Amino acid sequence: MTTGVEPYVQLREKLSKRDRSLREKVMSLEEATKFVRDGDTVGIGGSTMSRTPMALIWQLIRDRRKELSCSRCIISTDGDLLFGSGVSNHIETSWFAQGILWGLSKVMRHNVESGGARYDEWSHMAMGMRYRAGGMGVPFLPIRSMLGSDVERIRPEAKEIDCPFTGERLLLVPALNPEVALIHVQRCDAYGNAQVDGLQFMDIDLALAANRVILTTERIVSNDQIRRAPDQTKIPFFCVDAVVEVPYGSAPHECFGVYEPMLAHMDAYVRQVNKDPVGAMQDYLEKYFYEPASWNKYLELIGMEEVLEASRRGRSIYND
Amino acid sequence: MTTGVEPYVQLREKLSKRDRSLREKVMSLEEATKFVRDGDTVGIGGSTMSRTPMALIWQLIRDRRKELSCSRCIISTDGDLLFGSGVSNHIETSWFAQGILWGLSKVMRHNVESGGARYDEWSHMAMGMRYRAGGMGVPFLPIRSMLGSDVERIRPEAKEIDCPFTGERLLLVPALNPEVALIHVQRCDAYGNAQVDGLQFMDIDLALAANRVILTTERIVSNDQIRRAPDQTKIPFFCVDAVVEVPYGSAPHECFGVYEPMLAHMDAYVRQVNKDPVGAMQDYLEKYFYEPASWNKYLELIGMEEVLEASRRGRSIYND
Amino acid sequence: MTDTRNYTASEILAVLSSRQLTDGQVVFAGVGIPLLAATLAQRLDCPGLTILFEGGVVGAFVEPGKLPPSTNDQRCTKRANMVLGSADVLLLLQRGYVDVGFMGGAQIDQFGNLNSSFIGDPAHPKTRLPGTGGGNDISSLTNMIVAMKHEKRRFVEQVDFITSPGFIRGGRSRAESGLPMGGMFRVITELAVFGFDDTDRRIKVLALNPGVSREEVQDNTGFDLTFDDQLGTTEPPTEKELATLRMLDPERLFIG
Amino acid sequence: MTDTRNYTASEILAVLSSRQLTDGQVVFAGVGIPLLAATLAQRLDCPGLTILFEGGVVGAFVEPGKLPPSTNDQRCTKRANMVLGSADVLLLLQRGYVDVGFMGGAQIDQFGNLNSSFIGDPAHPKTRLPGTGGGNDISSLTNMIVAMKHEKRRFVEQVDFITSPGFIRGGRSRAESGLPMGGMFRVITELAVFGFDDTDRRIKVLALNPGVSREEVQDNTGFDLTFDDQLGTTEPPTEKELATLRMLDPERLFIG
Repeated sequence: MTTGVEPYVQLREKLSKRDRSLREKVMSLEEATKFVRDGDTVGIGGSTMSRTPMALIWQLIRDRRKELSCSRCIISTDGDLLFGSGVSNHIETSWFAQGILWGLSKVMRHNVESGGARYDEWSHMAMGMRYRAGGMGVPFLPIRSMLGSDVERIRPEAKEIDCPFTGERLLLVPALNPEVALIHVQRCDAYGNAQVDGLQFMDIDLALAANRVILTTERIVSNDQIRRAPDQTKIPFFCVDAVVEVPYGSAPHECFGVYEPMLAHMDAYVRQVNKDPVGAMQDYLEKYFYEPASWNKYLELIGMEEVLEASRRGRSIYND
Repeated sequence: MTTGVEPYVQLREKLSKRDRSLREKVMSLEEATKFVRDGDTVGIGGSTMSRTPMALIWQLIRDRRKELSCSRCIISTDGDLLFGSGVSNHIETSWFAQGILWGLSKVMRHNVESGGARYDEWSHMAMGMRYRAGGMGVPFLPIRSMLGSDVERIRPEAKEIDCPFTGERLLLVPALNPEVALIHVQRCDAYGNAQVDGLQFMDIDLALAANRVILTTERIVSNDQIRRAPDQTKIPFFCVDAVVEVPYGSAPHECFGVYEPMLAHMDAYVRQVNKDPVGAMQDYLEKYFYEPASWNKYLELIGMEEVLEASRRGRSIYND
Repeated sequence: MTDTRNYTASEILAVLSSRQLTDGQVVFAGVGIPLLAATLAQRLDCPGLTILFEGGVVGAFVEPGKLPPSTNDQRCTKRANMVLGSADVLLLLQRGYVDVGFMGGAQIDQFGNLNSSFIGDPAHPKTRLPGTGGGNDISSLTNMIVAMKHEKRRFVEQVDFITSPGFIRGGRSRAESGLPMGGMFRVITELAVFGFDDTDRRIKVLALNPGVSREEVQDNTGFDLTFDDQLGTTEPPTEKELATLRMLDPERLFIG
Repeated sequence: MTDTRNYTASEILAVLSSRQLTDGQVVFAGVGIPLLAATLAQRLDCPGLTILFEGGVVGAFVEPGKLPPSTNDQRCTKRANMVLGSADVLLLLQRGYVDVGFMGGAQIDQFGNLNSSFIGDPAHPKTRLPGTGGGNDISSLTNMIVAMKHEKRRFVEQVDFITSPGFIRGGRSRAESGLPMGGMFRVITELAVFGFDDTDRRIKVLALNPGVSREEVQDNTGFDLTFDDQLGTTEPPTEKELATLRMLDPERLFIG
């Protein structure tokens, strides 16, 4: 039985070894990324250009972490950066480009077509059901898509069955329990109780599924504040291993209600790397990732003008 | 293959025949319960004494509807009333009593032990996964409880399998797609976009699973108000077939943030029916269900004092 | 009415696509032309159109001039009725709440299968395309409208890779693959409007766009086309349609 | 300290149960004595105890004098960290986030199986009991503490019906039934504290409550009891424990 599904007893044992007690776990980016080891499977929160845990990816690239096998529902320039920096050589997702505004990602194409990296394609719902199965502690969930397509054909990891109740054809998609999840939220407390506004994507299932969770947050609030709006808490503290306060932690991507994508920076990035997905990517990483002394210095390179304009647009979602 | 699981094509056909367009669907209780037919399977929202769709049950009893097969995650005095009135002769749930404060329900015991009615027992999580499967449009979901117990033994409707990925023993619980769901919420708009505060129970899955949904609501608000807090919308309008504004629509049970259970009434009810689950139940139904000219007259019988006190306690959940 | 071609290919694509929608429908729209066309329909004849987006949005009204760069951006939630998880919005398709899926296409074949994954052999592709996103799910689970550019290399007899299933190999092969519901309903290009035969499930031209000949459509198609017995001609975009469309996309992000 | 029996059976049950909890644990508590005992622990030595309730609550701090009449009432959410669906809070158990489940019991047997469904033959029961609620799920998926009244008819060799599995038929039968994790950890009664043998999984007395003899426990039990080699005696409830408990339940709703 060749399968990537982690046996239940092993999953439970890993979880029982985690310190799930109510304790403060605020730390720096540098400390937080120590929870990621070379070769780990890593689940990335958000989707496309939204609530991407960019600060954590930035730090992992600076750490020169290696051979991460990443997954995300839809991956954008974060996928480019993970491949281009050599941090990851394998990504499971449903869609991989920089964004529809820019067509194909030459970085993805270069890395995949050269055989240097693997992009395993699943349908979007299949990715969701894989995280959900992982979060539920079951080895699979049944779905009714992918059937009959070549997406199914190239994914022998999924299994067709005839339903024991109805005889209908179903596809069982295997649970995905990443070793680590990287998630960016609008606010959480020092324990890791996280509140997410607006689009949730697959972050709740991902947080429950992962064997370790690193959160970055626009701001750390008191536990009292969390308790005043428990409906809005989406990730409970006992899923969380590290909390880092990183304002603009998704830049140049979006964080719902706080800032929209920083499209001038994105445009310039795409123009640069799509011309030369190796050399120009290295130049980009050098300038924006390796050289800045801190995340705030990186934001400074994106520029005050763009950060403020993105914030103005971000907040406007709440305007009438 | 003896199974209660509805074939997918049939489920889809029923749904395609529903008018799912954006349209106002506000009506009276009398009109709304016309969506329930004798013999229907009926899913009941809320849990125990919370957000019970009591006004709809009250109306169904007045309508003298027959042979309803009901399901709820946990059922309380609403189960008594459904059995005692003869409206239902079959309930699927995980727990059936009046409430832990009062011990066993003599009404349930009388009806079940005499063979007049059936109580099919599932675990709480199994009920949840059955509604969830129904809401997802899949015929089953896998769980890891009930295994090895007599609860499993008396439920041949569920099927054990060896996981095709891990070889582990799993229980597949069959989807539950009730013909009608009865759900009470704090607020919704005239289209049926419903916002639920606090405990959700299994109402979201139930609403998605059912072939028709009748909503009662403490108040009908504008669609603009819904759109200002789309995070709080839990049931989308296209799941909903009828909307009825019924203040105190869960009385004498609780509605989160609006009123707590009306325990003096509940106490008196339990004392009365547990002495004589047939005659005294008929007396109770006569006085509180058949005779009052309207729901507001029923509330009048519960009494202003108790309604106001329950409201004071209900609102206090938001006090610091 | 206008009878000179005072519109771009993307504009007629958006306008004709929007006309395929009916007031009161629940439509699952992809980014780009589909999002724009659904929003156009909402502003014109379909005020009660409910638009769903993959990011987890039910019932959005996108603001003019603030078109989202993807269906996962906050702009998709403007004046939405409901925001939910991305897997959950896709499950609404599976349960059957959605009337129509509405997507763009990179490559299509005679049975309406779409490829957005690979050009060439998937094991050693000439070009690795972005992939399915929700496309496979949408096209597996509901009736589809596809809006796409008409080029010979995009309209092929058989796609290199079935990313989003149409009628697979035609006939009953879709249902036999485990997809009993949905299927291709319409394909809209700047040249013509296509439907599918009820029996063999092959694509056929239902109507030619204004000023377009049978030959022009055939010349831009990589296989022999069937033309419907009642072949019609589409009405050109009206001034009102074009004006509304341009008001929605003043930066011409998607209308080129 | 107190050495006269200035407490009720329910009070010593609540106090001894609360002592089984450890600060920092995540505990899934049933209504009644478990809820009360977990809240007591939180107010005494376990301020960092996280209490989950079946209604869909994570990390509640129940208010003194406002004990909820079920775990599905709004009072359970007072000062909670998170409110979620009832199925979802149970799934946290399945995934493994919960350290300990904590329930009452109506009838228990030598292998820690609990019955809350039927007295007599399930097909024609003498008494139809309320049923499992979340009990089956909790006891299937985590380590259990059970607090219950000690009566001969409640402590039986074999329950009429296994509602919530303990060690099933002992030995490895629990894991072989598909339940590899969890199992009975402690049973607390007003007479004694029980554990389970690591091998045969049979119940055994770990400690007698103050003033209780071996004979008294045996006389109230429907099968032959094993007493641990290091049989201890529990410390009686302290004034502080009793005072806090009574402050939490001033109407004596659950402490009788």
